[in-house]
Amino acid sequence: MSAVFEVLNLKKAFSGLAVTNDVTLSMATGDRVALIGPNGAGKTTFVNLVTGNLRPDSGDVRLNGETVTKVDAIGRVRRGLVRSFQVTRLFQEMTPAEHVALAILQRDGRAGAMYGNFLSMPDVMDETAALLGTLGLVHLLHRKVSEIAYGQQRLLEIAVALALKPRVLLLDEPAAGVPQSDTGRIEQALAELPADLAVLMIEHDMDLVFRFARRVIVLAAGTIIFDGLPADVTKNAAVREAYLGSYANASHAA
Amino acid sequence: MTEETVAVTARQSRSIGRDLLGIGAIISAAAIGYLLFPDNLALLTRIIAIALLVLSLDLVTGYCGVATLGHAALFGSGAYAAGIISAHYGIADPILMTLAGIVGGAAAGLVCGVIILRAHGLPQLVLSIALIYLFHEFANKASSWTGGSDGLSGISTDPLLGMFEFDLWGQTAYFFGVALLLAVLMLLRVLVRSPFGMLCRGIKEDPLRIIAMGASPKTALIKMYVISGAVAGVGGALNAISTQVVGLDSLSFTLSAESLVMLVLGGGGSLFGALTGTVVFMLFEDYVSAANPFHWLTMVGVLLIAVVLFAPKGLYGTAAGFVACRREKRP
Amino acid sequence: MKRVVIAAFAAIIMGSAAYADTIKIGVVGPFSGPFALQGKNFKAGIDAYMAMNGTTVGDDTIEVIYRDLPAPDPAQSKALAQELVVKQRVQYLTGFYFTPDAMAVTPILKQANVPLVIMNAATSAIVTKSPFVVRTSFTTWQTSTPIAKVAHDAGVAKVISVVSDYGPGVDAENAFKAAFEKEGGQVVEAIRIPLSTNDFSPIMQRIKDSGAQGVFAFLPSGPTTLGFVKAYSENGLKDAGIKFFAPGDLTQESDLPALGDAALGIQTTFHYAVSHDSPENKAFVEAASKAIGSPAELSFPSVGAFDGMKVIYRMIEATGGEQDAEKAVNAVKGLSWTSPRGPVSIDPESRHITQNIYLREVTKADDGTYYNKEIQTFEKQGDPGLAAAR
Amino acid sequence: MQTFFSIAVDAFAYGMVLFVISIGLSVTMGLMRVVNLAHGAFAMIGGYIASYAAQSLGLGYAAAILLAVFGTVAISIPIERLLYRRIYGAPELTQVLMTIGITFCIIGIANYAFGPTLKTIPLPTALQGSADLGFRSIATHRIFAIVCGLVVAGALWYAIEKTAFGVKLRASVDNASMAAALGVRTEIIYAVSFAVAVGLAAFGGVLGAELLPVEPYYALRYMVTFLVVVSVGGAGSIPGALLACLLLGGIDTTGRYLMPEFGEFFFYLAVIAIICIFPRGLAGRVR
Repeated sequence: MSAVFEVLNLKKAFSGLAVTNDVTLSMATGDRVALIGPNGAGKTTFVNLVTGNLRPDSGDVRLNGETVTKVDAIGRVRRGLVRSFQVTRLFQEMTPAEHVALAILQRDGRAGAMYGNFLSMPDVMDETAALLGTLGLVHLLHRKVSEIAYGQQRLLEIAVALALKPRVLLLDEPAAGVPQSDTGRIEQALAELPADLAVLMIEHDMDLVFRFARRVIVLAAGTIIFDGLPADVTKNAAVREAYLGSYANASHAA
Repeated sequence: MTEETVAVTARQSRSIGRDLLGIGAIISAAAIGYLLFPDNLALLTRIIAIALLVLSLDLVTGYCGVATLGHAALFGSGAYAAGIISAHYGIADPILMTLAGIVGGAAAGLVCGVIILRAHGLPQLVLSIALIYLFHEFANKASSWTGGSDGLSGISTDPLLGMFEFDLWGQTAYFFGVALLLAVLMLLRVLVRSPFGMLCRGIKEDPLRIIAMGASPKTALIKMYVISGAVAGVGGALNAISTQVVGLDSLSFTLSAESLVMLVLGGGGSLFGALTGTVVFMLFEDYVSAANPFHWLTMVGVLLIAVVLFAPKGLYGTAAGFVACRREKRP
Repeated sequence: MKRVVIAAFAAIIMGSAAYADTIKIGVVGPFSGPFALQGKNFKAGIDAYMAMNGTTVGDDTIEVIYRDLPAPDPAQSKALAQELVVKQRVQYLTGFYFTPDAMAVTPILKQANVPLVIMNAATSAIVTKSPFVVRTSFTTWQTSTPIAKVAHDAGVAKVISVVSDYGPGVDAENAFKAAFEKEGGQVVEAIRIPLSTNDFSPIMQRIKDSGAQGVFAFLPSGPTTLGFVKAYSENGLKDAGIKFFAPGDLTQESDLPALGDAALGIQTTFHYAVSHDSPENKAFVEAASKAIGSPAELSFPSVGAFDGMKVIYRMIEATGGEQDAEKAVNAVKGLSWTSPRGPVSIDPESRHITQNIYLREVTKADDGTYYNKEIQTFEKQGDPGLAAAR
Repeated sequence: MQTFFSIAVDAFAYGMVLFVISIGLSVTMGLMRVVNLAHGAFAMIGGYIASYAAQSLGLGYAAAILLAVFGTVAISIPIERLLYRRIYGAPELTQVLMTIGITFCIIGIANYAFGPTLKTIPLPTALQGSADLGFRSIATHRIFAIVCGLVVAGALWYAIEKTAFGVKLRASVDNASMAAALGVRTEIIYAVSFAVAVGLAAFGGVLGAELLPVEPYYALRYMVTFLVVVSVGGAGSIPGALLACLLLGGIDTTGRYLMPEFGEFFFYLAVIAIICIFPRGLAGRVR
């Protein structure tokens, strides 16, 4: 199967310190990959390099076989690489319906239209309602985001990303900060993600990783130290060292 | 019919209802103004022209979050464009002059937008200040075209539609102004509710999120700047047509700052907030400056401080919030 | 019912005609803002005239309505004038400190049937814009022309001109240049500086480097003048013997205490000095000082306002209180009288005031105050600016 | 060559005067995050107090400066407590509205109390006249202004970078709630910083009065200049403000010497160019 998303020998250093060091990985349509790693492993930098918010020192990023290293963040989104944010970045004064509709209109190249209202565009409204329906948010269609619960905001993040119909979806800690009681809904949403989508999830919560991922990549000190099946990850010596080492230190400090 | 579509239809009819209410409110305000001050239509016409400027500022500041103290550049360019085609080329038809104002304002909007959007926050404010001074200085230098500091005089205006003279009593100018304001307002209502308007509100709240959606905040803002320029240009043209003179003050920092004060006073991010701010500020200024021409500035200062202390979202914003709050509480 | 309507109608018609017992005069000027001092002087001149000549003309009571226009703003000026004419029903418009404001009003005079008496605005061309304009102040050409002769007589052959880059500044430059070259002198350089200039040291350096023996300057009165004059003495130009020539705007009386010793010896030409020695001026200064409150604030716009009121009173007399702009203006064409500034007359053709221009020198009085001492008189000067424009 | 030195001297002197007046604004805007358009108004109050003290009370120059600084701070305390405290952390435009309102009120009061004429602050004989630099002369009070500017810059830099107060101030600015949790009394820190900024404004107002004369519209007339200088330097940075003052003073002075009729163009084009290249100001901190 051909790779829909590839990272080749990606390198980035901040004032001499290599934060992403020669990372190479490849994903195919339908992949469910979790990227994990201890604090400071360089996950955030990696995400920013992939989305185009940072320029790598060397290496390439490819989407559908096209090299997009020199393409800016907007261009990558338009080519099907979409991300969600670790801390929700939603428009507090706008409604879930507006969020999703805006994403749909933008995807279809209609967000620049200076007349008309999405409320009176049946196709947009239907798709919005359907998408929010699958995530169980349809009753909140017209509430302000600032008035809805955090767990629901996280779901809305996913909805906005899905509305863009991505080929590759980067989920940055989709369940971060959500109370335990609400994570079920999010897990369900993750399980129901479309099959024609490659998903790379950055996550801390190992329970979630094991339930969701069919492949796990471990990043430590900017390098990939493990790339394989979830079942094998805990047995790997390098991973144990990277994690337990840091936890041991942490518990000493505490 | 599903539950959702019922809700949507209800929503739409409510917003159309609000539109009609707004238009009705403006027409009745225009009528009341006409009846209350039948012999001070010049002031009312001027309020309309400035209201167009403040509306235009609202588009970039209230809806898109751009901080600018140089917005009169757009208004003044419109005024000079309308004035110059009349004074130098003898094109005296008010509608053509308005069109010239729109073109002039939009062109200035493009220039300002491209430059101002290069920075954010305080540096952005300062860029806008530098720009308005450049525009002002340029108009001062190009005195063979603009009349320099003496002002551009010699503007003549044909009767509107060949029938209505722009005369001393200013009725034609007033009704022309009201018509322009209504037309602009209706178009802007459509614009701010359109997908593009929604995109701009998104940019105001979080440009990075918009980028993550694959849209370019900069392109959208420049488009908005051009539209804003066209609106300000209508105001400038109205000013040129009704007063038959254009002065350097129409490209001044003072006018820019005043329009920003009016916008914040009324409450940015809503078209009626912009209108409220303009009308309240100009009428207040007119009243206190006539009552005490020597020390009225202090009164204006007190008004501004009072608004910040007691109506922090602006007059219209606070009033609308109050009404919404009451409605929520009602079972 | 019908009778009531007719009665009301008749009352309106009669009210607006011969039985008018209150005649309103609308004054537009800078009563607040950076130029408030000049507006205050308008009011002082008007109050002084009414205190000395009464508030009635014939059976008619005079009422003055003030409107504030803090900075040049022609659109606002026109709106105010319209309001005064249409709503307040003023029969006379007057005041106007800035040229663009006055220019903006000229198109409505004919339709409004209202004369405009300009108390300050000093660009020559205003009077040509409408036959209903009369000016009782001065023009920049009028006050800047004689100083060229003064410079020439002082043995100065090369002069550098420094003016603020706006209408009156350009007028002053042109006036001086025309007159000085006619005298046989040479203007080696003509510099126009932005109105907002704060630091004049580089300009002074430039003056020094130009090799001129004298400098002709025009700046609006206020902070810039102060900066310029101080820089002139601090940068050693005064000591280097570079002579300073200017029209009197630069040394207006209200700025002299601030200018202090830096201004001593500066020679300017102008139409009015508060120190002018005549019984008319003595009476005027007394009344105007009382009106303005603080005598140190008294300056030239007050006399323009005083004479403006004189002209308006004459107009009211001539028309018997009826609104007839043409008759009113015709009545003052050629009118001559002795103003606090000296003998003056209204030129019948241009409707601008013909007056003496005085050469004055800033001098320290015995009590330590500074004043403009008149040392030479150029009699019956008209406005050379109009001829130059043609 | 002589022309070059001559311009350089003028530029340096003008830049330093600008620096003394605007540095207080850099403190309020950069460190306290308040767009304080009333800064000029406080400088003006300082000027009026000094003028009154020197002219009517007959005090000496040094005493007049001291009275101006402390008098202005005393006047500003109730204003800070009643008004400014409400706009810390408020949106920029709200701050603009409030501080413009305060400026209007102060102008109106000054106009009413002191009249519209120019006020001067008589210089002591030691500062009158001019000093000879060999190739040209320069007014003595300008040399005094340069020295004062350097002293103020050094003292402020020391206070912010090297003292305990400076550490607390920077901590409060970066994260007010964190600083409060660590026991820093942010309210007091803010009040003191505000007083220092106002005191500097008053000091600058007095010192710069020879160049920017005191009159009621002082507060609005020079507001833009102060704002521009501070933003170009990068709000909150002492070296940035110094650099901006010298750079803009240099451009302004050179422009006025070489092509006075296009002086404004040079100045504002330079401002636009600098901000386009350094969108956070010359020494702006990345936020």
